[in-house]
Amino acid sequence: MSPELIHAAADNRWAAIAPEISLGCLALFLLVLEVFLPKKKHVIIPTLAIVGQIGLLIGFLWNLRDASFVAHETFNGLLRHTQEGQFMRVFFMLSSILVSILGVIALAKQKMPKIEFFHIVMVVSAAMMLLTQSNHFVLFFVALETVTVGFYILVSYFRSSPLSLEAGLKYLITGALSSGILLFGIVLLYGVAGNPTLPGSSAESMNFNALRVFLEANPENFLASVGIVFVLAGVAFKIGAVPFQIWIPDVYQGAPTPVTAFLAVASKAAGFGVLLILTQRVFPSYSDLTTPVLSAMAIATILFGNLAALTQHNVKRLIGLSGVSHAGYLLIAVIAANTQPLAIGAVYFYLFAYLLASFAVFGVMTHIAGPNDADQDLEHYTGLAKTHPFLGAVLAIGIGSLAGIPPLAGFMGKLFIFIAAFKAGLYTLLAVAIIGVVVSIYYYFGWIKAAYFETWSAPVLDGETDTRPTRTPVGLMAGVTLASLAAATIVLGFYQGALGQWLLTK
Amino acid sequence: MSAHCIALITLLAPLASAAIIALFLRRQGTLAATLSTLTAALIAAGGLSLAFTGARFDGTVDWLTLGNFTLLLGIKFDDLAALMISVVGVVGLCVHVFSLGYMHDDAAKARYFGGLSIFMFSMLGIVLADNLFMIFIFWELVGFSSYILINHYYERQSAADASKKAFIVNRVGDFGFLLGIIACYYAFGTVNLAEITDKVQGGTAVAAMIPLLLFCGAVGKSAQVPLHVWLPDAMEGPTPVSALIHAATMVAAGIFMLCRIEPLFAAAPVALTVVMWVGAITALYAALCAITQSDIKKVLAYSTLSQLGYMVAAFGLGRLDILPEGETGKLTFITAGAAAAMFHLTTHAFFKALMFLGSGSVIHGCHHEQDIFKMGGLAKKMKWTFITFTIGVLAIIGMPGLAGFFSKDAILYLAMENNTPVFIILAFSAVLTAFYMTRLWRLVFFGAPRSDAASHAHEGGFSLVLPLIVLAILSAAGGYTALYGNVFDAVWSQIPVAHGSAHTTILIVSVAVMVLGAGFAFLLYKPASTDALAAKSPGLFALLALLKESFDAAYNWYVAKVQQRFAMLVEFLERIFLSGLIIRGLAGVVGLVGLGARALHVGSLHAYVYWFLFGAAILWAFAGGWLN
Amino acid sequence: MFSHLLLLSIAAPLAAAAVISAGLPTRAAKFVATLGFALPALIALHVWYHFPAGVGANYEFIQSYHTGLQALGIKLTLGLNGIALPLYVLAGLVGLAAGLYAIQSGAERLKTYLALLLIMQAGLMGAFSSVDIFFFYFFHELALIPTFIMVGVWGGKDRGYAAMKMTIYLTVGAMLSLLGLIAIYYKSGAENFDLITLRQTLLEDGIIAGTQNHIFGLLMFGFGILVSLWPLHTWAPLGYGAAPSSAAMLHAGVLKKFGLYGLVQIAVPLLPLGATHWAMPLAWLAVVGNLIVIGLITIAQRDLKQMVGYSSVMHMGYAFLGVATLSAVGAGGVVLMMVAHGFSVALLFLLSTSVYHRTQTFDLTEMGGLVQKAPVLAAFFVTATMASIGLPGLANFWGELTIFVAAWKFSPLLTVLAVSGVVISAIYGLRAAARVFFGQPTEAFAKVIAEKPPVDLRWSEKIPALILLAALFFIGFWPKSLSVPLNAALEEVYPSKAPVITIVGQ
Amino acid sequence: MSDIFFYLFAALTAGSALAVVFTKNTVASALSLLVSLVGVSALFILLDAFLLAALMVFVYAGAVVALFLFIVMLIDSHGGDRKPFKKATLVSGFLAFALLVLGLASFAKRGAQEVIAFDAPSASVPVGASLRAYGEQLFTTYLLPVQIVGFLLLIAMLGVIVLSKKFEGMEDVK
Amino acid sequence: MTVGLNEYLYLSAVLFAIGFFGVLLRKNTLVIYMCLELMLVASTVALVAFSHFNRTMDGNVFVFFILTVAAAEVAVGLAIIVALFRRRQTIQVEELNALKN
Repeated sequence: MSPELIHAAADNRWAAIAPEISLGCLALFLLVLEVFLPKKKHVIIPTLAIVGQIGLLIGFLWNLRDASFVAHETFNGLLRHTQEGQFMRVFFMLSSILVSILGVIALAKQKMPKIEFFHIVMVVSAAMMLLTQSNHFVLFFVALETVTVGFYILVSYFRSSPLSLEAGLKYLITGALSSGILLFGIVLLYGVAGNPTLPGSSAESMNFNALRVFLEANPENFLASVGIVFVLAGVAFKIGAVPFQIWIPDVYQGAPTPVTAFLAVASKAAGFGVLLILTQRVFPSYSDLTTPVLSAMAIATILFGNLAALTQHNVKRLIGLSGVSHAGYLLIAVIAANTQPLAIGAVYFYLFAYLLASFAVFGVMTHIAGPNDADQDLEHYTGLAKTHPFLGAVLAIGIGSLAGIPPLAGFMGKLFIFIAAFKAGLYTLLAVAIIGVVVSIYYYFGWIKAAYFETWSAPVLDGETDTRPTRTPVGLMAGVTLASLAAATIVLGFYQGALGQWLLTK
Repeated sequence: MSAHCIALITLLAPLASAAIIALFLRRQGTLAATLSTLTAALIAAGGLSLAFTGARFDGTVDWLTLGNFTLLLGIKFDDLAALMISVVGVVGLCVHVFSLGYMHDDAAKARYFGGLSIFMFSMLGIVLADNLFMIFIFWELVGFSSYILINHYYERQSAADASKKAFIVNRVGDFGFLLGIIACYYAFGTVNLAEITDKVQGGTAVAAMIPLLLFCGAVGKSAQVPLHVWLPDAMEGPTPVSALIHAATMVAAGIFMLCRIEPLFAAAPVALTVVMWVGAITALYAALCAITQSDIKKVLAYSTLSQLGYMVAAFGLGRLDILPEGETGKLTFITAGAAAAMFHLTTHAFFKALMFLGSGSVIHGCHHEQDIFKMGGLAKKMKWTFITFTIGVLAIIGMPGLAGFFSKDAILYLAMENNTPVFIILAFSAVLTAFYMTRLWRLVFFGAPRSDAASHAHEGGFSLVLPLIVLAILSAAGGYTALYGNVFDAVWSQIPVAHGSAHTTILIVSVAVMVLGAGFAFLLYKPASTDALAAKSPGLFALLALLKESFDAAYNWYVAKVQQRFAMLVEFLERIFLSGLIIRGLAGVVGLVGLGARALHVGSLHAYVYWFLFGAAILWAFAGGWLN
Repeated sequence: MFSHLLLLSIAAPLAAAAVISAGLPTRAAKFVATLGFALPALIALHVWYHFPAGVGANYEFIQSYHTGLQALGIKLTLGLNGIALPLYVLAGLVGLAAGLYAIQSGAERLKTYLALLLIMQAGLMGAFSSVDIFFFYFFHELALIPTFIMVGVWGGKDRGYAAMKMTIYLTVGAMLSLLGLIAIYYKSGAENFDLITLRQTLLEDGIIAGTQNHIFGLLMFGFGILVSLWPLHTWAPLGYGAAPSSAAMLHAGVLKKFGLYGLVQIAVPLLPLGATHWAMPLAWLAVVGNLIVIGLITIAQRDLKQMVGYSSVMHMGYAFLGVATLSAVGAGGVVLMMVAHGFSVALLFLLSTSVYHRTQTFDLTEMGGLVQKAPVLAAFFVTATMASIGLPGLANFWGELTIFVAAWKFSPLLTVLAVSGVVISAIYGLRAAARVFFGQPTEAFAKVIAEKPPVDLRWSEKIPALILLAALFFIGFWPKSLSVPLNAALEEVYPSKAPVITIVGQ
Repeated sequence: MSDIFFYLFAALTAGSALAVVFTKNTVASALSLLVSLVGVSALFILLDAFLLAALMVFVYAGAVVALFLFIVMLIDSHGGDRKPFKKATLVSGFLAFALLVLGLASFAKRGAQEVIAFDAPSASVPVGASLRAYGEQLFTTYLLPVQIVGFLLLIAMLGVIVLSKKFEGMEDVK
Repeated sequence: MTVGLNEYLYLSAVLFAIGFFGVLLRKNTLVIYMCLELMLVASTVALVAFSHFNRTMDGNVFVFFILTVAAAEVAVGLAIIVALFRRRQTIQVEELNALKN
C-alpha cells in the first residue's frame, strides 16, 4: 500500500465515533441476544435496550469533557466534530432512549416483534448522529438514506394495521422522491465543483470544505444554484417545510405513536442540524439564494402548519401540523443565523425544548391510544385531568411548552429565535411568526380544553360501547420519564444555566 | 392649647367618632348616639370658642406631591370661616340633640349617628379649607354623607332612588367644579384662596369660564335650577337630616364656596350676572312650586330652594356702588352681595333648621304623618312646637324685628339698587314665600285634627323641644349683627344697609310683601282636608304642579329614554360590530382558511407528488433567479 | 436572608404551589397556601415600611441572579424603585386577600386551584420587582397562564369561550409587547435587558425618532390589549364575567396593571419621542373609547359581574389618559390610580361573588333589598363602589385627581370629556348598589330568600375584604406613603425639563 | 464512433424510460426498466466506468428488476387494469409535463453555458476504470460509509423480515 | 462535434424528468416505484459523466453507494407494498387514501 493510503486508512480514527459504534454494537447485541436467549427471557431485551442506551448516554456525557476531537475532522474529512455535533449526539441518544421507552408501551398493545424495533431505532439514531457531523456528501447521503430506510420500516411497523402500512407507503414514495431530488442536487454540486476549468474547483468536490471554497469563488453559478436548491428541497422534506410538508399528517397519523414522536423530533432535528451545517458551512456565499428560498418556506410553513392544524381533531395529525409550524419558526432562526451567530444556539435550544415537550405529549398520547393507533381523537381526552391528573398535568406542560407559553422551555426557544430574528432584521418573518403563534394558541388551547374543561361526555347507552379507548395505566418507568420531561421543561424555562450560557455564547 | 390645635381637634373629632361608630359601635345605637352628640357639642364648643376668641390664622401641610403638582391641605380661619363654623356648630348640635329624641327607636341608630358625624367632619372640612382642592375633597365627602343619610330608610325604594339622585346630580355639578378648579390651577398656578385673591387683585385677568365652572359646583350643591331636582327628593331622609343638611348647612356650602372665591367673580362681571339670574330664577321657581305641595317637608324643601336662590341672587348682585364706611382690617372679601348672602345664610340656617325640626316634631307627634291636609289643630296639642314654629314662619316671611327681616331686606335693597327686574322677581318671591308659609302654618296648626294621627298628636320629649327653643331664640335675635360683637366684622361690615329714603322704601316694600302674601293665604286657605287653590282655580294649580313636574319629567325622560337607550345602543353596536362582525368574523375567516388548508390533505399520493413538483418548480425558479 | 427578600417573595408562593401539587392533604395544603400568600404580603409591607424615604429614584433591595442568559444580557435582577414599589405592595396585599378568599372558598379541586393561584401570585411579585425587562415580561406571563386555566376550569357561564378569547387576546398583547421590549433591547445598542443599563445607554444616545415611533406603537398596542384599551378590550368583561373570583381579583386587580406599569416605567421614559408621537391617539382612544363608550356600555349592563368588569375597563381610560400626558404628574397619577383601582376592583369582585352566593344570580334586575339581610356586605359594597367612583378619603381619588390635573395641560377638551366619566361612573356604580341592596326584594329574589335565607358577610369573606378596605382607606388618607418614593422616582425618570433623553440623528 | 454509440444508447435509455411510464402492462414496465438500465450500463462503459456498468447490470437489472418482476407476478396478476385517465389527471399531467420540459429547457440553456468550456478528457488514464482504485477508495477514504451501508442493509433485511415474516403467536394476515 | 458532458447531462435530466413524470402520472404503486428508481439512475448517469469528465474518482464511488442504497430501498419498499397488498388487495394509489384530512 502506498504511504498515502496508509495515511488515509490511519486517519479513520474510530475512537471519534465511539458513541455511534457502541450504539450500533448494542443494537447488534440485542439481535444476538434474541437468537441465543430462550424465548421466555426475551422480555428483558427492551429493558436491556433502554438501560444500555442510558448507560451509553451517561458514558458519553462523562466523556464530553474530553474534547480532543472537537473542531477536528476525522475519516479523511468525512466527519467534522463540532460542539454542536456533540450536542446533537446527546440529543439523538436522548430521543432514542425516549422512543424506546414509548415503544415498550406502544408495542405492548400490539402483537408485534419487539427486538427489531429497538434495533432499528438505535441504528437510525446512530445514523442521525453521524449525519449531523458529516462533512462530505457521500457520508451525508449514506447516513441520510440509512435514516430514511429505517423510518420506512418503523412507520409501517404495525403491519397488521393497513393505516400504518399506508403511511409507510406514503412516506416511502415521498421520501424516495425527495431523496431523488436531493441526490440530483448533490450530483450537480459535485459536478460543477469538480470542474477543473472553474476557479476554486477541487478533486474532492463532495467535501464540504472544498465545496465552500468553490462556491465562494463562483458566486452565481446556475448549476450550483440548482444543486443547492435541490439539496435544500431534500432537507425541507425531512424538516417538513412547505411545500414538502404535505406528507406529514398522513404519515404521522398512520405511524405507530413512538415512531411519530421519533419522526417529529429526531428526524426533524437531524434535518435542522444538517440545514445549519449546509447554510453555515457550505452555502454561505449563496445566501442571496438561500435566504429568499428559506424565507418563503418559513412564511408558508408557519402559516400553513398553524392554519391546517386549526380545525384538526385527530391529535396525531394535529401535532404533525403543529410540528410543521415549528419547523417554520426554526427556519427563521436558520435564516437569522446567516448574520447572527446567536441564532444557531437558538435553533439548538429550541430543538431541545421541542424534544422535551414533544416527548411529554407523545408519552401521554401513547397512554391514551387504544388498539387502533391511528385513531386518536381530541375527544378521547375528555376529562383526562380528572381521571388521570398526572397525565393531564404532563400534557398541559408539554402543550404549553409547544405553544411557547412562559415560563416553559418552549417559550425560551421562541424568545431566542425572536431575538435573533429581530437582530437580523427579519421583521416580516417575525410578524408572520407572531401571527402563527397566536393562531396556534387556538388549537393547543383546544387540546387543553378537551383535557381540562369539558367534563361532559356522551353517556354510554345500553348496547353501545364507549368509543373512547381505555387509557393505559402509567407504569413506573413511563411515569418517571414523563415526570422528568415535564420537570425539565419547567426548569429549563426558569433556569437555562450552563446550557443556555453555552448555546448562546457560540 | 393653640388655635391650630383646637381647629384640628374640632375637625378630626367627628371623623374619629364616625370611625369608632363604624368599627365598634355598630350594634350599640345608644352609645353611638351619645358619642356623636358629644362630638357635636365639642364641635360647637370648639367652633364658637375659635370664632369668638378672635383667633384668625392659616396654615398648610403638603399632602401629595407628584412632579410639579403639589396638593396641600390647610386651614384658613378668617371671619367668614368663623361665621360658618359657628352656624354649623350650633345648628349641628341642635340637630344632634333633636335626633336623640327623634331617632330614639330607630333600629339603625348607630348608622344614623355615624353618618351625622361623617357629615360634620366633611362640612367642617369645607369651612376650614384654604384651597379649592381641599374644598373639593370635602365637597365630595359632604355629598357622600348626604347620600347615606338620605338613604337611611333604605328599604324604601323612594329613599334609595332619592339618595342616588342626590349623589349623581351633585356629581354633575362637581364635574364643572372640578374642571373649574383645574382651570384655576393652571390660570393662577395655585388653588390657594389667599394666593388667588392676591393674584386677581394683582391684576391677573380672569376668564369668565373659570368662575362659572366653579359656580357649577354651587349649582349642584346649593340646588339651583336646573340641578335643583335632588333637594325635594332628599326629604326621604330622616327629618333632622333635612334640617341640618338639606336646609341649614350643606346646601349653604355652595354659597359659602362662592363667597370664598368671590374675588374671581369680582374680576369677571359676566359670571356674576349669570349667577344673579340663576339665583333669581331659582328663588321664583321654587316659591311657585312650594304652593302646591301637600307634604310638610316638601313645602319646606321648596322654601329652602327658594331661599338658596335668594342667597345666590344676592351674591350675583355684586357690589354696591356706594361702599359703606367701615373697618377693612381683616377684609377677605369685598362686595355687598356676598355679605348679604352670608347674612341670609346665617339667619336662614337658624329659622329653616327651626322649621324643619319643628316639622320633625310634628311628624314625630303625628306618627310619621307628613300630609298637611291630614293634620290640623296641632297648636293646642303641641304648644312648644307651635310657638317655635310660628317664630320660624314669621322669621322667614320677614316679620320686622326677626332675623329673616334683616337679611331679606339687605338683599332686596341690594337688588333695588342694582337691578330692577331682579328686584321685582325677588319681591314677588317674597310675596309667595309669605303666602305658602302662611298656608302651611294654618293648615298644620289650626282647625280640627283631620286624621287619627293628628288627633293623637302629642309633644315629644325634652330633647325634641330644647333645640326648638334654642333655634327659635336665634331666629328671633340672629338678625341683630351687633349681638355677635365684632368677630364677624369682615362679613357684617359689608352688609348693605339702606339709609334715608331707600331705607323707608325698602321697609315699606318688605312689609307690604309680607302682608300681601300672608293676607292672601289667610283669605284663601281655611283649615281643610283639600287644597283650596286646587278647588278654586284648578287651572292655576295644575299649571303650578306642571311647573314643578316638568323638570323631573324632563330628567326622567332623559335618563330613561335618552341615556339608557343610547347606552343600550352603544352596547348593542359593540356586541354586533366589535365582538360580532370583526372579532368573530375574523375568527371565522381564519377558521375557514384553516379548513381549506386542512382539506388539502386529500390522502392521495398523486396530489402529494404534485406538491413536490410544485415545490421543485418554485425552487428551480428561485435558482434561476426568476423570483428574485 | 434579608438581602434576598424579593426573591423570597417570588420563590415562596412557587414553593408552596410545588408542595401543594405534590399531593398534600387538604388541611395541610390550606396551611401551606396561607403561608405562600402571607409571606409575599409581609415582605411587601416590610419593604414598603423600610423603603428609604425620599430616595425612590434608585432601585432599592437590588439583587442579581444568573440564570444562564447572561449572553443575551438577561439576568434576574430584582429591585424596586418608587414606581415599582406601589405595585409590588398592591400585588402582595391583593394576593393575600385573593388567596385567603380562595382558601376558604371550598372550590372544587381546591388544591389545584390554590396551586395555580400561588403561581399567579409568584408571577405578580416577580413582574413588579423585576428590573430586567425580560423577566418583567416573563413573570407577567407566568402569572397570566394560570388565569386561563382557572377561567376555563372553575369559571362561570361561557367559560370555554371566555377562556379562549382571553387567551388569544392576551397572547396577542403579550407577543406585541415582547416584540417591543426586544426592540428596545436591540435598538438601544446596549444589548441588555437591564432597565438601569438601558436607561443609561439611552440617556447618552437615544433611538432615532422613526424607530421610536414603531417601538412605542408596538408597546402601546401590546400593553393596550393587556390593559383593555378600547377597542381591544372585549376579552375583559367576558373574561372577568366568567372568571372565578380569586382569579378575577388577581387579574383585574393586579395583573392588568402590568401593561400600564410597562408604559409608565419603560415605554414612555425610554421612548420619549415615540410617546409624543402616539400620545394624542392614545388619549383619544382612552377618553372616547374607554371612558365614554365603555362608560355608556357599563350603564347598560344588567349582570353585576359584567358591570364590574366593564367598569374596570372604563377606569383604564383614566390611566391611559394619564400615560398620554407624558408628565410626572400624569405618570404619578397613573401609578396611584393603578394601586387604588387594584384594591377597589378586587374588592368589588370579591363582594360581587359574595352577593351571588346570597342571591344565586348576577342579574341586577332580580335582586333588591339585600341590605336588610346583609348590612355589613352592603356597607362594604357601597364603600367599594364609592372607592371605585373616586370618593375622596379612598385611594382612587388621588389618582383620578392628579390625572385630571395633568390632562388639562395636555388637552383641556379631553379633560372635559374625561371628567364626565366621573358622572358616568357614579351613575352605574350607585345604580348597581341600589339595585342589589336597597328597596324591596324582587319576586325572584324573595323566593331565594325564602328558600335559603342569606346570611351576612362571613369572616372568610370579611377578612380578605377588610385587608383591601384597609389599604383603600390607608392610601386614601395618607397618599404620601406611596407618593414620596414615587415622586422621587418620577423626578428622575420624568424630569420636568424636557427632553428626557437626548436624541441623536433626529 | 463513440458519439454514435452515445446517441444510440441514450435513445434506448430514454425511450425505454418513456415506455416504463406509458405502457399499460406492469410487466412491460418492469421489462422496459430493465432495458433502460442496460442502456445506462452501456453508457457507463462509454464513460470507462466498467465496474459500475457491471454492477448496474448485476445489481440493478439482475436483482432489483428481477425483484420487481417477481412482486409484479405475485400481486398484480391482472396485468394493466389501469383505468382510463380522468380529464383532470390529463390536464394536470400535461401541465406537469410542460413544467418539466420548461425546466429541462432552462437547464439546457443556462447549464450548457457553464459547462461548455469543458476540456474533453485527455488520453491519460481514465478515472473509474480500474478496480483497484475502487478498492482503495472504499477501504480507506470511504470506509465509514461502507460500514454504514452495512448497517443499512442489515436494517433493511430486518425490515423486510418484520414486514413479511409470519411470526409465531403474532397476529397476522388473513 | 464530440459528445461532451452536456449531452450526458441532458440525458440525465431527461431521465430524471421522465421518472418524475411517471411518479406523477401512474397509479400503480409498483410502477411509481420503478419511476423513482429511474430518477436515481438518472442521477448516477450524471454522476458518472461528471466523474469521467472532471477526472475525479469520487463520483464513481458514490454510484457504488447509491446502488447499494437503492437496493435496500427497493427491498423495504417492495416489502411494504406486498404487505399492503395483502391487507387491501390493491396497490392503486387512489384507493390507498384511508389517511386524509
